Amino acid sequence: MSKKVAFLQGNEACALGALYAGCRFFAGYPITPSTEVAEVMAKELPKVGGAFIQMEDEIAAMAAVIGASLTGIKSLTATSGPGFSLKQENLGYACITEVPCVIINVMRGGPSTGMPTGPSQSDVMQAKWGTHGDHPAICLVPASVQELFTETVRAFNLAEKYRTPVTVMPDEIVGHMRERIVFPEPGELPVINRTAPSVSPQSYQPYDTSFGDIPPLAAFGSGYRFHVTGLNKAQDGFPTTRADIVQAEEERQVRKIENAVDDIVTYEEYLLDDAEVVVIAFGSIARSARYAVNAARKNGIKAGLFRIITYWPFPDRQIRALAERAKAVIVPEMNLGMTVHEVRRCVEGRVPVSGIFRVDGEPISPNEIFARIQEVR
Amino acid sequence: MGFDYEKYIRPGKLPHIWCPGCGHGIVMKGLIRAIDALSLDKDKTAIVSGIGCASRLPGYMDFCTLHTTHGRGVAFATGIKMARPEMNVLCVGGDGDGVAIGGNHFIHACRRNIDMTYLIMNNNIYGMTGGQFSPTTPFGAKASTTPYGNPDPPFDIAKLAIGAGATFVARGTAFHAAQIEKLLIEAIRHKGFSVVEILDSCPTTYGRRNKFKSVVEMMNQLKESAVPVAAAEKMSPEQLEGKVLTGVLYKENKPEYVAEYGKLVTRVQESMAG
Amino acid sequence: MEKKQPEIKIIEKYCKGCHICVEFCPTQVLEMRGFTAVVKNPDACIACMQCELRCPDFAISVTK
Amino acid sequence: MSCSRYEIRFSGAGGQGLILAGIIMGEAAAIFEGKQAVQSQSYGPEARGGASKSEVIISDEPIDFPKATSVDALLALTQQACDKYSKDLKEGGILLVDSDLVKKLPKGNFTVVRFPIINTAKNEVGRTIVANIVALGAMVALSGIVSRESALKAVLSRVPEAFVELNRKAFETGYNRALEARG
Repeated sequence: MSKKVAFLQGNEACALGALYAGCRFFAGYPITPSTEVAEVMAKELPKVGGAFIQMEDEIAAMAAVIGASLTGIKSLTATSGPGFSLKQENLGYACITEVPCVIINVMRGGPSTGMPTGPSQSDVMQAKWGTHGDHPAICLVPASVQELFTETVRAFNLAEKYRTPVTVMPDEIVGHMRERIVFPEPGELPVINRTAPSVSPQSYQPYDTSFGDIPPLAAFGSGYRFHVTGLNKAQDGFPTTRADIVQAEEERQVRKIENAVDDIVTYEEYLLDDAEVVVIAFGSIARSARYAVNAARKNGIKAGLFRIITYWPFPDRQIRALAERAKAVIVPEMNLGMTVHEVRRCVEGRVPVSGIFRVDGEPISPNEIFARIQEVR
Repeated sequence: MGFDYEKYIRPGKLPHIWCPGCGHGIVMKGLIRAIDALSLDKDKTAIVSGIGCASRLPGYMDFCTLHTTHGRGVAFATGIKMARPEMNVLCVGGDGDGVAIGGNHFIHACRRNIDMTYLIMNNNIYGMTGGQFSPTTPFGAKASTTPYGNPDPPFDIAKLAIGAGATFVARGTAFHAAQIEKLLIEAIRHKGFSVVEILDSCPTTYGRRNKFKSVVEMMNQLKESAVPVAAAEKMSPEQLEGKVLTGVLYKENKPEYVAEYGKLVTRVQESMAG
Repeated sequence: MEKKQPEIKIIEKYCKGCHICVEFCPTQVLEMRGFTAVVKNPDACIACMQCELRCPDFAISVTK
Repeated sequence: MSCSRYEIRFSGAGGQGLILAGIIMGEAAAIFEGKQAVQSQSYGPEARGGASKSEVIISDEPIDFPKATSVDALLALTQQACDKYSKDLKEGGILLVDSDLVKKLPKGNFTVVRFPIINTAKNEVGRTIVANIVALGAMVALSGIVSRESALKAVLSRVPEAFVELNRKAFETGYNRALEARG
């Protein structure tokens, strides 16, 4: 049987991926260039008995998503830079309360209103450091329409498995371009559902670490009554200021992701086995980079591409290993230097790292990357 | 035996954190009696709040409780109600939380007419942060950020709610303790967005700065300024000067959001079925 | 038949000493002793329940 | 750098339906011919007016860079779009312009095809609104990158029943006029 094929926009594929993953609630606020995600969800959710709501602002949309998820429903919101800034308050709330949810942030130029229709990759630091306090972050950066579908499914899986918010951040080019997509059959991609508590409502505690670093989350309305607060809390969910408990709980939340990096971190290696010049890129710019690497190979230069798919947790170990054998590393990105700092942190001076930065609303072209490969070879 | 409040309170949570003379405890008791009178299922009832003194209320209550971010309680509650329409959703908070930082969520919940009850404990001040003026602090009153008197005119929360489209709006006071329960029973029964504003006392950060000798004086002021709506109809504008109306101020039946969305879902699914 | 007097119970550890119950009791049943309300004149109680209703601290219960 | 990579750019003013023309071209290639295709666009903040472009890259192999780098075939429906978007039209590429609206052509060695696209839609087909489909028919004819049948199927799968004939006529008219104009 031939599979269903379509020519779809990234944002549309993202919404369909969410539905495939079992998402049944969407709350959002219109913002370019992410709005198509909301439009598809508004159309499709009623068909599957889900609910869509357009809220009064970005903050409210993030709040509604957390509220809905607490009733056990997989929930999604979508936004772009300025909206992502507004969502940080309640994103932090989802982090400390450990409520699974998925946030799509289609990256556009900034800061502030910036360039609403122009592509950018400058929210990657905001995805980790945007909300105050310490917390782990999972952030996925797909590079194609097909991958925006599959990574949205994976985002829901990670959110449920690790009981945490997950962001998916296509740049505007990936969000808005159209490509051929082959829809996976139901059951073809894994879909992870939330682990229900195994204890009785009387003995349930929302942060009960006797179940490990990821305690099961009960659903409101299912017979389990518990308290959820954004204050630092103890295992029973009630606020505490006891130093030992607060320290232990914060460390557990970070540890639950750190210990799972091998499960979470994904990347693509292209022609890296003998590569002397390594290009590290993500999103649409990784596509420019691949084009440039192919051109370099045709010109006899041993170039390769390391494509980041999971941005947070950052692929530290893999990039450190590349630095052992490469002569030069190039980091092209649509910002004024963000990933390049992470890469430098990983390579610890073993190899020269240079960046190619653009924030003018134009993608970094294959020629720019190819020219740099020739310079640093 | 008097009324058994502790049946609805989580074991070991009393005494609460509110200051001596703070009316929030009186309001919470009214809420508990209303819930009891309506026999709301604890497992199917969510109590949501934002941040502030009043927003600590859900932590005591043995229900599905959610203490959220400042001003956002109504938005979180909206997500719960949309995802689980069968749940009773109650939202509680104070004046700063509800109509300053949460003002946008408040007016839109009113407009949407989503089926939930929003209980606002209005003590005219930000208590938890130490007594800064709020959007309901009277003109001229002293607060830590209006040391020379408040130059900023206040909101009338009930009028704001009515103007924004809430379909049930009531006002009571912490002094009129028995009435709180009655207003809340009617509000929770109402299908749509219901707002109950309770004028409350903050002796610690408002009373002391504004020459109230004790909470008793604050309670007396609530007692004397409140005029039931029925009584007000027979009073002249002069007699009503400085008074506040209490009771059910507004009520109408309008399409409710969750029910309307449910109809939309049915319509879409029927058209798909052919 | 002898009239049964209401029983007023005050939970001392909940009482924060706000005076509300004392001030608004119509028959002066209660008084402050230090920081806590106590029953001074139980026979005067008419079971109007105002003290129980108005106690912000869940400290008073009246059994008719 | 892949030799099969073919880049098409539809340009004009916002609201002329050029993004849809690009999408249909992409669908013709990706769905009806099983090729690889990527469509993207750039536009200003205006919902209508302003220079707008829609690009389609078609290839037999996976497409890396999704934007045009060296355009094989360019449509320009306005002078502004022609001035702005013709710089990277490659040597020997095809330049299709509306002969009523684009008077000044870029310098270079291009196969220039001119006919009054918008007026053809208005007068010969009967509705200005299908100018984008006239242009699409013309681009299909001139580029030859997808078959006439695939492209027509892609057009018709996009339009409501009531507009099938109008769009078929628009497509065919554009296709034929372009071939005549090229000579």
